[in-house]
Amino acid sequence: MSKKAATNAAKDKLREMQCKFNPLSRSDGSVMYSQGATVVIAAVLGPIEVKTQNLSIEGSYLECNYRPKAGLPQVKERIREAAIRDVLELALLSEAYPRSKMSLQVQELEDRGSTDACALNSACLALLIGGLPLKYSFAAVHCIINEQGEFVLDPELNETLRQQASFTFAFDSVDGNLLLVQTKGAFKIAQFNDIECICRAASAQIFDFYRSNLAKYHGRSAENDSSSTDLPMET
Amino acid sequence: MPSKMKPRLSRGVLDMKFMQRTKAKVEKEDDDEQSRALYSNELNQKMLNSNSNFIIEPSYSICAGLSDGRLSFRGMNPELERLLELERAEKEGKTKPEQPTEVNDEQMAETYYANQATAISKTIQKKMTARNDINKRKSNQKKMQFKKPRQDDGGI
Amino acid sequence: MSANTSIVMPGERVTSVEDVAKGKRIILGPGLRRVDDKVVASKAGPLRHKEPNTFWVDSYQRRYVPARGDLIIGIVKARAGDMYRVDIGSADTASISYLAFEAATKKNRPDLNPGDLLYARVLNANADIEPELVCVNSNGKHGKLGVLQDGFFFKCSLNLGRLLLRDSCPALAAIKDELPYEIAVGVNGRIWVKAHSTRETVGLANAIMTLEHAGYAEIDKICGNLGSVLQA
Amino acid sequence: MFMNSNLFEPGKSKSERTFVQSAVKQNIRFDGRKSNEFRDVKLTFGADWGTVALSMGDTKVLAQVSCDIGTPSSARGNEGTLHLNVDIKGVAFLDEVQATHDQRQLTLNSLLERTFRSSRCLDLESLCIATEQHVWCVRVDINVLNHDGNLYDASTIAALAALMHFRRPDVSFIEDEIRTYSERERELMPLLFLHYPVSVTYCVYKSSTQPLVDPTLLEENAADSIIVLSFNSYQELCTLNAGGTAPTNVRTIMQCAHGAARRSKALVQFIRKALELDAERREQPMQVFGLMDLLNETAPKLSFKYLMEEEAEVDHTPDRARVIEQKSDVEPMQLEEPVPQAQMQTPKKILAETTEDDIAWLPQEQPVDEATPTAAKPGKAKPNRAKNKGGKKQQSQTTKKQNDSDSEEEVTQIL
Repeated sequence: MSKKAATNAAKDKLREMQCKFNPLSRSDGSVMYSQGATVVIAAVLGPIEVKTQNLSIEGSYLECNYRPKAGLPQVKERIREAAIRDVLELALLSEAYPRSKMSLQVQELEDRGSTDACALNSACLALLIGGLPLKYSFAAVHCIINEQGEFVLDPELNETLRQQASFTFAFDSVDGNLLLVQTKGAFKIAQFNDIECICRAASAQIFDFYRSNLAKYHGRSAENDSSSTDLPMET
Repeated sequence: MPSKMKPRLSRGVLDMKFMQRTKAKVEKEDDDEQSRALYSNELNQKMLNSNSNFIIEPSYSICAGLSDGRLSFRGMNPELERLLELERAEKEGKTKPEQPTEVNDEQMAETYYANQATAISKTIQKKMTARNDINKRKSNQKKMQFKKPRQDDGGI
Repeated sequence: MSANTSIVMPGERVTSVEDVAKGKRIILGPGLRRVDDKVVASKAGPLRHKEPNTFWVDSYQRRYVPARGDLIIGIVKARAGDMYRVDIGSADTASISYLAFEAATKKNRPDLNPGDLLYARVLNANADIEPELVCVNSNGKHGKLGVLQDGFFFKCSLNLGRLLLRDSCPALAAIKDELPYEIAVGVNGRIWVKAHSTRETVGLANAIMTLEHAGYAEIDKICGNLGSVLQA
Repeated sequence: MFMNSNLFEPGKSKSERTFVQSAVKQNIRFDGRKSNEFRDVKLTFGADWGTVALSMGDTKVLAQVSCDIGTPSSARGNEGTLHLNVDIKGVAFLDEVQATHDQRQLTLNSLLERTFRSSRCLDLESLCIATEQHVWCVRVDINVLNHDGNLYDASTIAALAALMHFRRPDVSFIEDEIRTYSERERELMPLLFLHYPVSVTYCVYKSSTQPLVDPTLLEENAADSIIVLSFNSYQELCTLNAGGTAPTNVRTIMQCAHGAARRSKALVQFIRKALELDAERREQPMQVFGLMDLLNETAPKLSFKYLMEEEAEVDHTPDRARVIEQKSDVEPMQLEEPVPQAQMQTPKKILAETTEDDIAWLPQEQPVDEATPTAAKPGKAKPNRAKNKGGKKQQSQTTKKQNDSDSEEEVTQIL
C-alpha cells in the first residue's frame, strides 16, 4: 500500500494511528489502538474493590499488566509493566478514590515496533474513556538512531533490527514534562537532546489524536439541549 | 500550665442525667480539638480563613437535575402512576400562583364570622346560664383523658 | 452541532468557569476540580453547564462511583447482622439497614433474599466508608423505592442512564405510545423494565439498549422505529 | 463460569433468572435468535503465522500458536508435543476469585485438552525431528479478551483456526546437528492434521425441552445445565461434557449431537474458506495488515454468515435459507415468529437434515431409535462418555454445594 510505503520513507513522522473505543463490552473502558502495524488492546477497571493486603488509605492501588500474545509474561513484559505503572502513578489522581484499586491490562495483538510507546498511549486512552480521574494525559514516543546515524521516529520492527540506540519518552499534556525516559545503546548527549525535541514535537500530534478521537466518540452522542449547553473552550 | 487549663467537668458529673446536653457539647469540643491536632500540620491559616466560591457536588443526578428513574406508563403499575400523578400535580401547584378553591374568600369570611358569632354568643350564654355545669363537664373530660392510658397500656 | 463536540481533557484549565466563579458561587460537578484558584478538568468529555451556576464534565463512564442522593438499582447479595449487603456496581458493596424500609421495626423485618433487586437512594457516600442505602423517603414512606418484582434487568453505561433521566429525553415517552410498561433507571448504569408479556419486555430492553450504541443524535430516529421493533 | 466480583455479571439476580426461564419456555432469545441459531463467527488472521482473533457476538478471544524445539516425553519418544493454555487474566479481567478460578480455568483447559490432544487431532509423529532427542513442541495460547458466553466454542474454534493457520520452519537433522531453515531458504511447513475437531455448546433449562445453542453470558449464567460436544469434520464425537442440575434425557443429548455434528462440519468448512481467502491476500504484495483489520472498517470480514451464505443457498433447505435471510437483516432487534410454529418445525428439520448430511450413525429423531445401539461409530462415542465419568466425580462436589445453597453462585457448572 502506498500509504505505508510513504510512512516508511518518512523517518521523522509517526506511523498512522488508529483507535476504537470500547471494543470489549465488560470492562469499564477499553481501547484497541494501533500505530502502524503494531496493535494493542488496553482495558481498565476502576475504582474497584481492593484486597486488604494492597489497601491504602492515601490513594488507590494501581495494578498494571502487560500480556504478550504468545507464552507467559517474561522479564521483558515485567519491565514494560513497571514503566507503564510508573507513568500511571504520576498521572492518576489516585487520592480521589482511596481504599480502592485501579486495574489496567494491556494485551499485545501485533508487535511491530514501538510497542512500549503503543502500550503507554493505549493505556492513556483507556483511562480517558474509562472516566478515571487524571492530573493530565500523557503520550509516549519511540525513536531510534539507526546504523547510518539517522534518527528514525516511531520505527517499524525491521528498522529496529540494526540500531545504535533507542529512546522512549513520555510527556505530560499540561507542562510537557518528561514522565519517562528509557534509553538503550550508545549515543551522544547532543543526540539525546535532539531526539527529545523530535519526540516532544511528535507528542503534540498524539495529544491531538486523543482529543479528536474522544471528541468524535462523544460527538456520536452530540446533543443540542437547552438545559446543558457546551461552552466555548480555549484549547 | 495548670493556670491556663480549662476547668473540666468530671466524668461522674457528666454522667448525671441532667448533664446530658453539656456532655454532648463537651464531647464535640474534644473531637474537634483532636481532629484539629491531627491535621494541624496540613491545614494552614489561609485554608481555615479563606471562603471559596466553589462548592463540590459529586452527584451527576443533582448537577444535571435528573428526574427520578422510576416510571410507569398506561396502567402497568397503578400505585406508582398515582404517585407520579400526585408528584406532577404538586410540581404544577408550585408553579401556578394559586390552586382554584371550592370556597372563595368572601364565602369563607362570611361563614367564619357567622360561626364565630354564634359560638361567641353561645359561650356567653353558657357562661351566663350554666357556668357550673360546664365546669363539671370539662373536669370530666380531663379525667377521661387521664384515665384512658391507664386502662389499656398499663403494662408499659 | 457538528460531530466534533468540543471537549475538555484532563489537566486542562477551564477558564470559562473561572470567569464565572469570580462573580458568584459556583458548583463544580464530577470531572472538575479546584487547584488553588484554578479550575482544572480531571476527566475527558464535553463540559456541561446548568443555569445558574453548575458545571460538570459529561465523561463517558461505566463504573459507578456512589454519590449522596443518587437513585440506584442494587442486587441484594447477603444478609449481615442487621444489614443487607447490596451490590450497586461500585468499588465497595453498599449496605442497607433492616430499618430502612417502610414500616420496618426490629420485629417486623423486610423479607429480602439474595438476588432481589432494590431501587434505593444513596444516603451516605464517602470515599472512606462504604455507601449506605435507604428505601424510604424523609416521610418514612417507601414512595417509588423498594424491591423490583419480576421484569428484566440489564447493565448499560452510566451515560445512557443519565440520558434517559433528562427531562427532555423523548425516548421513554416514545416507547409509552407503543406499549404499557414500567421502568426503573438507576444512575449506576442499571435499567429494569417490565411489560405485560415476555416478548414485549425483550423488545423494550432491546430498544433501550440500542440507544447505547446510537447516541443522542439518533434518538429521534430510533424512537420512530421503536414501534416497528416492538411489534415485530 | 468465570467471574470477577468487580465485573457486572448478568444472570445473578432473581428477576433475570426467572425471566430467562420464562423466555426460553416461549422460545424467545434476547438477540432475536432461534434456539438452534448461532451467533455469527468472525475470524481475523494476524500478520504472523498462527495468530487468530475470533469474535462471536461480544465474546472475543485471541489465539496464538508458537513452536519450539524440545525433548519428547519418554513414553512417546517419536512424537512432538501439543500444549494448550487458556489465559483469562488479561483484558477480560476474569481472574478475581482466586479460589474458584483455578478450577474454572481447568474446566476450559480440560475441554481443549480433550478436544485437541486426547482426540489426537494433530499428527504428532510428523513433529518429530530425531526420535527421543528432538521434537517440535507446539504451544497454543488462548487469550480471552471478552467473555459474553460460550467461551468453549470460541476457544476451540480459535485454537483450531490458529493451528491450521500456523506454519513452522523446516529443519534438518544431520550428524547430531539441527539446522533450522529461515523462511527465505525453505518454505514454511503447515501442521499435519488427522482430523479437525470443534466444540458446540448447548444450554438446557428446566422450563423447556428445547436446548439453546451458543448461549450468551446471560443465558449461560441462568442455565440449569450446559452440554458441550466436540465433533470433528467427519462428524465423529471427540468430547462430551454434560452436567448441571437440569434433568437431561437421551433424546435431548441426541438432538444436540445432531445439531453439533452438522455445525462442526460447517465450521471446519468455514475455517478452510477463511484460510483460503487469507492465503490469497498474502499472495498480494504489501497487503498483509494482520490484526489491524480489527480496526479497519473496510477490511474484508471473514465471517461465517458471509462465507457460508453461498453454501446455504446451494443447500436449498427452506429453513436454512430463511435463517440466513433473517440473519442478514440489518435490524438489530429482530423478534421471532410465534412459538408453536417454531417448535413444530424442529423435528421435521432434523429429519430432513439427517438424510441430507448422511449422519448414518446418529439415530433418527424417533423414540424407538434411542434404545438401539448406534450404528457406525459406537466405539468412538462410548469410551469418551466413560471418560467423562471421571470428570464428573471431580466436580460433583461443587454441584452439590451449589444445589444446597441456591444462592448467587452460578448454576452453569460443567460436570
